[in-house]
Amino acid sequence: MTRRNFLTSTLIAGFAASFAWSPVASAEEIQVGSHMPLTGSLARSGQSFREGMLVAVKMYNDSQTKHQIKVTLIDDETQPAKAVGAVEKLASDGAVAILGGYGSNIVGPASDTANRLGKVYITAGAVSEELVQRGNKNFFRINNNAGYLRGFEGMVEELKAQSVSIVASTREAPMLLAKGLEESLAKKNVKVTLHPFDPAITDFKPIINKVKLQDKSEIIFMSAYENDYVGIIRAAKVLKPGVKLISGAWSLAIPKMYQDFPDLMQNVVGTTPLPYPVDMKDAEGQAFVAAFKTMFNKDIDYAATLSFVKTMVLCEALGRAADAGTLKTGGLADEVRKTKRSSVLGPIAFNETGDNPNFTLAMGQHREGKIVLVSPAEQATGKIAYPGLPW
Amino acid sequence: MLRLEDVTVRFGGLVALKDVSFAMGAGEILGLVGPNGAGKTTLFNTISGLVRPRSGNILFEEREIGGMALHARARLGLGRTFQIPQPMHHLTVRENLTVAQVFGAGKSDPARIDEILQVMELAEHAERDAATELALQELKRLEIAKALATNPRLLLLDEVLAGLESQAKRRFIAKLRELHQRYGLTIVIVEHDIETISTLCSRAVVLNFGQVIADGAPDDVFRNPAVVESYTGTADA
Amino acid sequence: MLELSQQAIFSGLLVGSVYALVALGIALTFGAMKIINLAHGELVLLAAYMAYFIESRTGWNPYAAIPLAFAITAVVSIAVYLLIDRIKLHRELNSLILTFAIGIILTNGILLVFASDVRSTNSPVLQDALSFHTVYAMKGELTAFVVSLAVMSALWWWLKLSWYGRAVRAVSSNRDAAMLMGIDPRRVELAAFLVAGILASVAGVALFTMSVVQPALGPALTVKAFVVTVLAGVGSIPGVFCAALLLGVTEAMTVTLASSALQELVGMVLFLLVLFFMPNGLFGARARRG
Amino acid sequence: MVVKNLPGILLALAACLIPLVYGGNGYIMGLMVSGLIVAGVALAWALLGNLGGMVSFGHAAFFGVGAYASALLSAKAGLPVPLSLLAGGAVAALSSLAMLPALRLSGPYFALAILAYAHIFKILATELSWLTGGSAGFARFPVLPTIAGIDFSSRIGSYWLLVVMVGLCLLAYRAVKASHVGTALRAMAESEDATRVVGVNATLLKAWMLLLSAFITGLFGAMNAHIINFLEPDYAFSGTWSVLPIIAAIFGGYRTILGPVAGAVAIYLFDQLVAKAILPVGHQIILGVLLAGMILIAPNGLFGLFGKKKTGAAHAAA
Repeated sequence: MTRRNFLTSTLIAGFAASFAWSPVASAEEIQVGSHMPLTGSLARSGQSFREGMLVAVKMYNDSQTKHQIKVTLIDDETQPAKAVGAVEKLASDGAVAILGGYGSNIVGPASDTANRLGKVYITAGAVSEELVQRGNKNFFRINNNAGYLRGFEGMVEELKAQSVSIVASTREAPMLLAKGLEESLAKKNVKVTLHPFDPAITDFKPIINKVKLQDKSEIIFMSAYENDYVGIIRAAKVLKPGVKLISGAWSLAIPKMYQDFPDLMQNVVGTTPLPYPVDMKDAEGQAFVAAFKTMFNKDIDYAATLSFVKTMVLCEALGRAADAGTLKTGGLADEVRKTKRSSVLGPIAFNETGDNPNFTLAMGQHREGKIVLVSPAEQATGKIAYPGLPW
Repeated sequence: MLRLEDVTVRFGGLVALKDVSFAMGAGEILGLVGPNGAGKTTLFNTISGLVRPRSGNILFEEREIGGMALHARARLGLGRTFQIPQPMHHLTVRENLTVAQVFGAGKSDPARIDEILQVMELAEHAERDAATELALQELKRLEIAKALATNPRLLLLDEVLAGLESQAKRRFIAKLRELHQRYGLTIVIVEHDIETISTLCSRAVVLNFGQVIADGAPDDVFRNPAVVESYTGTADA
Repeated sequence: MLELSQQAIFSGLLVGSVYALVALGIALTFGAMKIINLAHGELVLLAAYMAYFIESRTGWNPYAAIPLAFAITAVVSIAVYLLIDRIKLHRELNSLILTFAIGIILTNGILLVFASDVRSTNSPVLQDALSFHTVYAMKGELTAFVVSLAVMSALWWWLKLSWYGRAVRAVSSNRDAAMLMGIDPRRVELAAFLVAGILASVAGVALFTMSVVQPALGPALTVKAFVVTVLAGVGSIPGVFCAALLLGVTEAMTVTLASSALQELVGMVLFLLVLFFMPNGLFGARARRG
Repeated sequence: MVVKNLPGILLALAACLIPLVYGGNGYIMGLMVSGLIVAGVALAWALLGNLGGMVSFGHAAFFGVGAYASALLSAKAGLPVPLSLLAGGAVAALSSLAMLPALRLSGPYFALAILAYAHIFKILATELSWLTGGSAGFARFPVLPTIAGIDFSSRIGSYWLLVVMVGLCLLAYRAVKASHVGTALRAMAESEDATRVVGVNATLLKAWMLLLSAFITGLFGAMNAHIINFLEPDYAFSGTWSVLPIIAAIFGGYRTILGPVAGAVAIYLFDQLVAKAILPVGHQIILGVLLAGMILIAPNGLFGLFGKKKTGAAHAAA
């Protein structure tokens, strides 16, 4: 093994490789690159992304015989410079498109690089508005801030709540969502109070006490991450503010949170595409759940689902472009743009900026280890417990 | 040249100098004497800026310098030596003088450095590492050389003659006279040996317990009963 | 507003007591050896993960983990001391970098063993709420406060009365003089690190019961503890305790009166102001100017 | 002369050879570019440590300030990128003026005071969202330009630009070290009073070193910003920018001029190509072991050992 080969092979996640090197002889092989945060601060999401992507690639390759898609995955370590390096390496190794990573600050520069190299870049983990305002014609994304926003907003409307307290981490994505909600809920005459907090703080009692004594809101919305959720709910459990519901954004309405912190999660509501135990209504969703179970021996989660959908969308566009013979001549971006399909995340279609304006998430409520979809009404699998609190 | 007015220095509760006052004119060589612990080195530290006085004024050429930083006083023309030589580490003898000249005198003049090296009999050691490769007497001469390189008008010498046997001491006294002449210096020298003070200095100031107990011509001063008592008293103790 | 402030002060005091436990470990080793142990936060974190290990395996109360936590932190703390002791040149700064490196090793070691998931106690007893009139706390927090106070009193008493305490003080004021008095400074320094290990083990378990831990937390703990020692001015246990409570309350009041996003800012600014303008700290007696 | 400059010549040669061998490999070139960014910061860190006698744990402060200053000036004030890079360095130097009070503190306190500044700057960058975009980040600013047909935004282009910049900074460092100021600073490390008493304004010289170090760090922070083209406070002021340079400089030998630069590139490549392959999660543990080992066994760095044997040139390493 030459040194370069050694280096290269060690950088490619072994799992991806095992799929990559079992092509059907007659099929045309299409090379796709991917960078994801397998290590670093977003590693948990990155690992789920990887799993969802691998399932999608396998399902696509098994579903037809004309094209075989081969994915090469590089760990970007949750660092922008490494993601940029990864995109360059993948492009120079012949990838025709990039399946993107997680976090706007990483996806931003990585997709810039992909654009400069003329490669299509698709992601499901970057919600910053800046990304779709760059005029990058090769950039596509499945989810966006607006989708999370609509999910929660819809629930507030259904519950006819008059006041919301938002407790938001000053990190990028949480703040973006919090600011968006503050604005849009205010337009609907809901009283909103925003409490930004530094990610370093751990004692949330002073904030919750403000909610309790000053805001007197009906709903607490947490725009933050796992460790913050635990601290906030615990503080709320102690102070028992007179709210009717505790809710939050990503990584909250997931089974693992209930497994780790059963005392805190009961009745807590978070954004989620799916109930738990998973109950898929369409065939693709059922196949996804089954394949995921076979490959990883566990249930699908939210990030894996996002990644699955984005990968499926790209695979199908790749197939169409290859059929049309435009893959080498820059036709891929047009084919992605033509996407119009339903998915486990709802309808997918891209506008001219590459955004998916249809993206909306449902709200799910923790109930005795299960997650019940409680909003919007048409997707609900159960009635919301409202008022419903962990205490 | 130099005037001290009621200078008082305290370290915590300890009074190291109490209301010290004296003045000296340009060109004088003043001997500063007193038993160990009388405050002679503290006085030097106060004049050169290592120690801040609690109260009182220090005037150098009619300019108040009591609040000035150490380096600023050096640049005004105030040079000093340390009783325990403090060469600049990691520098050769020549570099020691160059740094002193560049920063203390504000110019670079290699010819003058060579001259000082000659005068202080350090020329053959010029390229040695100052901190590790010099003998004690060479280090003491380097102390003076460094001070000279800053182009001082007032030079404070702290026991530069200590440890010399009598012939060498006579030679060194002649050397100091030569420097005094050649560079137009005003000198304050701390020295224990009464004879040295008498031959070298035009005036002596005696400190005891941080206070000036006598000030005048050396021969008069050493006949002063208070001075005699302070010395013999210490010697007996 | 009054009620808000009451709760903020109360919360701040509870949090401050754990700051104090962490800070005391740093202050102790600094006092004995003039060395800032930048791995101390990781030591505390290590103890917290021991508490998690015991609780998740056995379902016992996390405080039952203190013996195990102490065994581990003591071993690591002594190892840190022995390594520092090998440094001969520029000890002050090189030991800073060395303990910083040990911190990196511990953080990543914890990450490798326990993964990056957030952990906290699941004990219902500790999570229960308690209220006194208008102020509220989790039982875990109150327990931590009481434990912290008890440990600090014990340490204060020990340092004041025991032979070792006097020796520590002698060594920290003048190493050479202490040697002349027949005190072996190395034994005293070792003892200081050992006691710092005890403090870290208690602090870690307390932290686990009242807050959330994750592998990346170590440096933040160290920095916070260092801020406390600077505010206190190295010198006395009551000083450290007061400074820690002051920091805790200041932070909580910042959250209440201004924005919680500014909490860290206020702590840091306070730190710098004391560092620049009160070289002896708020309660201490020793200078740190160069 | 040639023998004395041998390590430098070898490094320069290696810098020229790498694009010839790996020029087509975007990944390796990307690693080199990142490695050179770290090298620039490590150089600046070592300059402050070696000449100024001050160890800093917060160079991320200057890195972030330089990055934001250059990005904002080029995007909002329309400053051409080459000028905004320099302005980034200048603003970082300006920001270091706020740290002047810290110069009076002794070693460990200075190190940690600078860390506090890095924290404060990061929080300010988050809070001043009208200017910096806050935590949502800031993306729309120009990339490195194309000048005289050379596209500096390409990997090869940025590589050469960085090589030249690191080279110039090395020369500047060497010039300062060889000057009277450098001599005085060398003396100051262990004989501060003796140096001050001959007229050296110790605080002023240290302040100049801090300023210079901040300028260089800011410059490389600005470079990195225009290469990555996305800024957010967590990234721009990330502790990585304080930690990696320390490891690199200690590894290479922070008392030498070339050591930190060689150390940075070596450490970065090692971490990415070897350590990461052995331990995908937590591979920084290897860097920690390396750093601890270096401090214990060879506090003057590998380059320090090497340099000493080669030249016998002496006391800078004390």
